[in-house]
Amino acid sequence: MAITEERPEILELESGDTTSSTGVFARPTNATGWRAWLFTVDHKKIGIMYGVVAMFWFLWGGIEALLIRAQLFTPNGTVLTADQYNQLFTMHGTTMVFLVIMPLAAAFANYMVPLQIGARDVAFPRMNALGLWIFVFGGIFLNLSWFLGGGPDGGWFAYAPNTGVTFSPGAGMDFYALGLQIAGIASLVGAINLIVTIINMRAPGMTMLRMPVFTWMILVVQFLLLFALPVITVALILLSFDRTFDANFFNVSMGADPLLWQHLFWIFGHPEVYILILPSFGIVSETLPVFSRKPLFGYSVIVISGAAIGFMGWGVWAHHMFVSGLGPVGVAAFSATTMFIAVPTGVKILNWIATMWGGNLRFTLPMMFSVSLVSMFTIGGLSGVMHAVAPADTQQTDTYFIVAHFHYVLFGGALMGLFAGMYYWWPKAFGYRLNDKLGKWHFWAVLLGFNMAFGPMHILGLQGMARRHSRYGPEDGFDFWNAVVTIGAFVILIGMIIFAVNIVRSWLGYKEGTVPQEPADPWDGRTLEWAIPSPTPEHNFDYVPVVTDVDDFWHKKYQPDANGKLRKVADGNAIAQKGDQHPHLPSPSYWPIVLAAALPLIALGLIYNLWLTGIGLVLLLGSMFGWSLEPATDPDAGHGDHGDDHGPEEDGPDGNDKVEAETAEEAPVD
Amino acid sequence: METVAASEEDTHAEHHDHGLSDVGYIKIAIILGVLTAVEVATYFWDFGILEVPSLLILMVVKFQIVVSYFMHLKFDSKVFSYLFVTGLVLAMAVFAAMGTSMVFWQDPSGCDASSFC
Amino acid sequence: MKIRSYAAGRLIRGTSLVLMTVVLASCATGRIDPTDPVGENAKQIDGLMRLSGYMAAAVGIFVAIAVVLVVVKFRERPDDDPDELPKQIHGNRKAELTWTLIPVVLLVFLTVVTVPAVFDLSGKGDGRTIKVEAQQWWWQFSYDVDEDGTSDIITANEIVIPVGEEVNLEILSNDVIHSFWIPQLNGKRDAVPGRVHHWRISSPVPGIFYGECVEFCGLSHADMQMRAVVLENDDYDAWVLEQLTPATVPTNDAAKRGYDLFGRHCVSCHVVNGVYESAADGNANLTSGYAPNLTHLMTRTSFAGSVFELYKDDGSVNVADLREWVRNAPGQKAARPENRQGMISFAETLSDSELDDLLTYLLTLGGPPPLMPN
Amino acid sequence: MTDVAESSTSQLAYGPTDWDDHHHLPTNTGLTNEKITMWAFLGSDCLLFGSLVSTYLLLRNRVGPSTRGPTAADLFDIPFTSVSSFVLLMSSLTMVLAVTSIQRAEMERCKLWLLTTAALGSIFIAGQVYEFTGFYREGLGFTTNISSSAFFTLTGFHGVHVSLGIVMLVTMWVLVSGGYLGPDRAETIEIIGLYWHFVDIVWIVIFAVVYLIP
Ligand code: HEA
Ligand code: HEA
Ligand code: HEC
Ligand code: CUA
Ligand SMILES: [Cu+2]
Repeated sequence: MAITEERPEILELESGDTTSSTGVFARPTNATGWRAWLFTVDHKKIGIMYGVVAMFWFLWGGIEALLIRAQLFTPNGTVLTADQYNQLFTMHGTTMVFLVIMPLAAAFANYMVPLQIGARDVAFPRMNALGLWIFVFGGIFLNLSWFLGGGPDGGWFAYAPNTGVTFSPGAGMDFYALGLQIAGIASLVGAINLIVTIINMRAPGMTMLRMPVFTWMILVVQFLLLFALPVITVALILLSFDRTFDANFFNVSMGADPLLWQHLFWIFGHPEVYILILPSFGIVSETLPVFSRKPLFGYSVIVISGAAIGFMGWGVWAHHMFVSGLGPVGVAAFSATTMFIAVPTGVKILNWIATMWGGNLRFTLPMMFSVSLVSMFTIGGLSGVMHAVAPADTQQTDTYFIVAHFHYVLFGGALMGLFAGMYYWWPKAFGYRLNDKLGKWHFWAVLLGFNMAFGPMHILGLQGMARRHSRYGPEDGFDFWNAVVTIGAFVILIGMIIFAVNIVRSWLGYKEGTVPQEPADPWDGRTLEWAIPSPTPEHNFDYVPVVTDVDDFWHKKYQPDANGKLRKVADGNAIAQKGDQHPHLPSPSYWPIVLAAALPLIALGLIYNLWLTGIGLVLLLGSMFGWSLEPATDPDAGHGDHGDDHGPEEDGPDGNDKVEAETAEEAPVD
Repeated sequence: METVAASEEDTHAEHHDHGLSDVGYIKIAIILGVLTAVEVATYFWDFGILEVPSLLILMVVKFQIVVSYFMHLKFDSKVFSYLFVTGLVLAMAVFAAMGTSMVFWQDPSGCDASSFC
Repeated sequence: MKIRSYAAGRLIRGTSLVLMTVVLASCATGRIDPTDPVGENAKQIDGLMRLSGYMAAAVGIFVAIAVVLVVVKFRERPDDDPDELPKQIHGNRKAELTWTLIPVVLLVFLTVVTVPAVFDLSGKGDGRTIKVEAQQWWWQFSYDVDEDGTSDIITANEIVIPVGEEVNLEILSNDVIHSFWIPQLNGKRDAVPGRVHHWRISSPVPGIFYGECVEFCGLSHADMQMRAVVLENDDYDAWVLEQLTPATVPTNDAAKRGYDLFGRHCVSCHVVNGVYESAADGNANLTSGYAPNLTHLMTRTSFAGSVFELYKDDGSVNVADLREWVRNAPGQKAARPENRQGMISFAETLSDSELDDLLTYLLTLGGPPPLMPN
Repeated sequence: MTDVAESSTSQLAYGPTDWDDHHHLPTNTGLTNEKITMWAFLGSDCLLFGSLVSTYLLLRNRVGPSTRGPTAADLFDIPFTSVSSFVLLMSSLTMVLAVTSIQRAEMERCKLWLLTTAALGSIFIAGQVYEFTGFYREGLGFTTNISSSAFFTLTGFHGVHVSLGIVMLVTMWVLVSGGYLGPDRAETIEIIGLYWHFVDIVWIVIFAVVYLIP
């Protein structure tokens, strides 16, 4: 990767430099206002946009959940018809998994990984923007179904043949199949980008085993995505081909075996649940040491167990199929493999507790959410082990016992961790803290509501209440706990509204000056992102940090004195970088958003009219060429264009802007 | 630079050994051609029980040759091997398990869907 | 120090209170109850579930105590010296090993008890074979009494079995995936189209046990229930005899009119053995090809996926619901008749008097049931 | 290394360093981002084709009550497919020659080999189109039965990969011809070569597993 001289902001074609790409279209200059967001290639802006969009979908997925709960508040509820109910739980699950937790994790990954490894951006900034916009359009596309004849109604795992045209004749399942396909492309693009970034763009001295645990977990997650997404891609293709082109993959009268879909879906689906949880595991592995003022207990063990969870997650998928007719050998095998996932996970839990043990625990908001992850996730994990006992699962599966399990791990685990991350990194991203008092109200309301909403589901499940049932009868004896659950859900709503209020109020206060500007290192942090000002300057680092240790920044602040006792030698805020250098940054680009817009067009065309697909394809190809022909911001970049199918990223003109400003020498890599 | 830069994982990166000479590649191609001819021969002559194993072995050998030589994996950085081989091995393991479970581990039923037995 | 133990005490008292409420409240149960196993298989499963539950609870309580302890004991105090760092511990190999090995041991134990149980619980029952066919959104049960390979008794939604016998189920589906579950008798088993799944149920005592479809199967998944009616051997034999008797043309006037109406409107889907058998082998009016066989309708206690009671508590026929069903089935239970999923509505087709006649005819179809829900 | 840490005063925890002034930042592995990207993508694609191949293998002989028509395997013309497989195999040779040429700055040769590779790829695709139309004429369309759906999907996906490769190769040819892509960019050709070889090895698997193994 070569480095450039000082360069003008807008680049024309390099005269005489035959190997840089041609500059047919001008790139937008440093735009302001909304343009600065739409065309940005800055990983921080992209991260924030991921977060904002994910929170929007969280609101929507939450409303869907509340409608479900309203229906189940009383026996024989009349709030929803069965049809509406089926669409709502399908879209609630799909939304929460694909449009909330995954992009929220992507938000943190995008924002924090480059900072944590001391890089100025990700490897391919334009690809990064592409991933965001594809995700945005994918989410919109999926939800368009509400306005075009009704949402998908096959459940989030969409078991064939119920999701075929015969049994689900509306367009809903088409939107599901194509929408997830689009969201999958977004994740794949992002995954490759982050993998390359983490493998290749760490600050000097930051070996793999000096990387922050959050970055590590994100790396594991990106590998899971890299390998899991193709499988659901194929599953969805088979489903789409069945629905759109009359193929026979799930046509039983032609001899299809419906278990094929289940295998393909869960081969993706189980790694997916670790995709959802590992980022949060990474986040609490950052916050717990900081707020315990102790290093992470067993850093390498936590890293290795994270990788082990990722790895073992590939061998357990059929635990979702214990009653599908796998046969006893398969059931026994998958039952055993599933149980042992508890080992690496348990190691993490106990190491976190050991981290806090003997510490000096500061119960800030990030800490409170982190501790609640440790305890709530454990409950969910343990019910997971109960499901893994296959014969017992024949009584549990498809009841609310399962619903309880996965909300404990998803909400109590993944979401709690992500909220910890929000409170933790908010000052870094925006320059001010969220109000502590409101935050505490948010926390307690959510914790209480969460346990009220999902705790009783264990009981309901054991009483035999089946999931995905749009009603239950008065004779079933489920009334009491269902009422509690619904009330709990609304308590969560109250908590979340407090959170929203907090955001708005703190922001207004910050603008007015009543909420103070936070320094670079408000929490006495340990990792590199705290060594730069808050909010993060556009170029991240003035000087690329040279790293010599795990938690390197902390070691800059605390050093052993003559007796070998650790002493604070410097104040983090004083030694942080000033953000006053102005290295060259990649210019924004129009193409990511344009290219992304082509995908929903193509998909809509597949449902309604192939002409639209044609237009979408033209737009796709056109923007690929536009992308490649765009002037590079770097003479070394631009390998020319070639429409290869994983995105035209090889020309990565932006890939090379790692260090430009202070360095003058041009040196080829090889 | 080398001292501070983190080139810890990979020490082979510097000497980009680009494999064979053109003649070497042509030889490889000839070998591949011959192997393919053997494969096709199984269609014309009966290899008995050896047929499937030999086809599989030939396939793996051809695969290996293309990957090692044409794709330089043998000479290139280990990072590439890790990336590719992880995907490959994962694919083989997972789909072998899926296939096994769908073909061999079924409940013994021994009758078709529409009759008592 | 005092404050701490006070807080801990409050916490412990609080949690035990909550736990007690939970335990008490979960004793209040409905008709479907996996925690009250009756059948042999269900009992074995229950044992495993309790075992794993206790283990989970033990681990959970251990973790909870550890968390509470840490949180209470090591929280920052106002008088803490901010420059005084707690002891910096980076890890401890022995500790790591301990909390790797203890879970391994626990899980090995769990595996060792689970795996044999899996094989134990799989496989056929040793009693008679009953074919279970699931379709949107009701169940069909067929009996091959003379063991000649064809069904002799076809009934809907209520599987009747003799007490003490472990009947062998062959579970099939005629459209999408459903799941057969009568929790007090055994765990569940999916009904997957194109596949035959073996399962078994048994009960040592007579009675009615409730079940439901627990794999999402489309619109009316919530309304696809079933019952297992377990009869003493004599009662069972009597039931079989009755079921084997075909229906006859009624003599009573109103019933005869109803019979004719039935022939006009209903036989495209429904079979009545001995009189209307045209729809017998699957029919094109329904995606699944099947509608309930009505020959002995009145010997059941419920209808339409066991969602509606066929008899009132006083033992009289629940005519109102049945009439409403025949008049406008999709209004009673979600269906997509336009897509050949579920029964069509006759609200436009049948007049009130015609409905009355039809009802009169339906009430002649066998009955009463050998066992009533209490 | 330790020098750096200690020489930086606490005022400048991460200040400018010697290192910053005189050297550019190499990638940690010494490898380019682009090449890692391609290999990661190929690793991912293994799972894609893994799913498709196993889907085909599981479905190829399944029959149900309304199965009609021949299976795909009934119609295979092995000699014909052998020839087209051979053509694709040899395109890997020409691809590798294109890479070595550009590494030696032999631009004319590189252009020639690029075009040859693209041409061989096109012959393969033409063969596939011919094969597909042949099947169709014998009554095996995409929707005919389960084995045909699985067969056409698998081979079709491979065909799409090959076609994309051809587009890339032709684009490279244009760029090399126009002088936009010189020997210093040899790696771009190499990366496209990786993709091309991958498509070839996928066919090696398909040819053996789908066509030859009975
Ligand atoms: C964040 C997501 C997430 C996570 C992390 C997990 C984690 C686990 N899950 Fe869960 N699971 C889901 C999300 C998740 N799951 C979802 C969404 C579904 C339902 C999908 C659907 O049907 O819609 C599901 C369903 C599901 C099933 C299928 C149930 C069914 O439908 O019948 C099973 C069965 O085995 C299972 C098991 C497990 C296990 C064993 C773990 C383990 O990884 C848990 C390990 C953790 C612990 C055990 C706690 C800490 C450990 C210790 C303190 C050590 C000591 C412990 C012991 C010795 C026991 N899960
Ligand atoms: C991460 C995933 C996630 C999350 C967070 C939730 C959250 C909730 N879920 Fe979840 N749920 C699933 C994943 C999730 N769910 C999945 C995968 C399924 C299976 C689907 C299927 O079967 O196909 C499911 C199914 C499911 C069911 C079972 C339906 C059925 O089987 O019939 C129920 C029933 O009660 C339920 C309830 C709830 C409730 C009450 C919440 C509440 O916690 C929601 C609370 C949230 C809000 C009330 C929103 C408030 C937000 C704001 C106010 C916005 C703030 C805005 C800013 C700050 C900008 N869910
Ligand atoms: C289009 C086909 C169709 C026609 C015509 C039809 N039915 Fe039905 N009927 C069904 C189906 C399907 C069910 C099962 C519905 C369910 O449980 O969801 C059913 C269920 C019933 C049941 C409940 C049976 C049980 O044991 O649960 C009765 C009674 C019944 N129908 C009566 C009638 C009468 C009387 C007529 C004519 C006036 C009629 N049906 C016409 C399809 C049909
Ligand atoms: Cu049948 Cu659910
Ligand atoms: Cu799982």
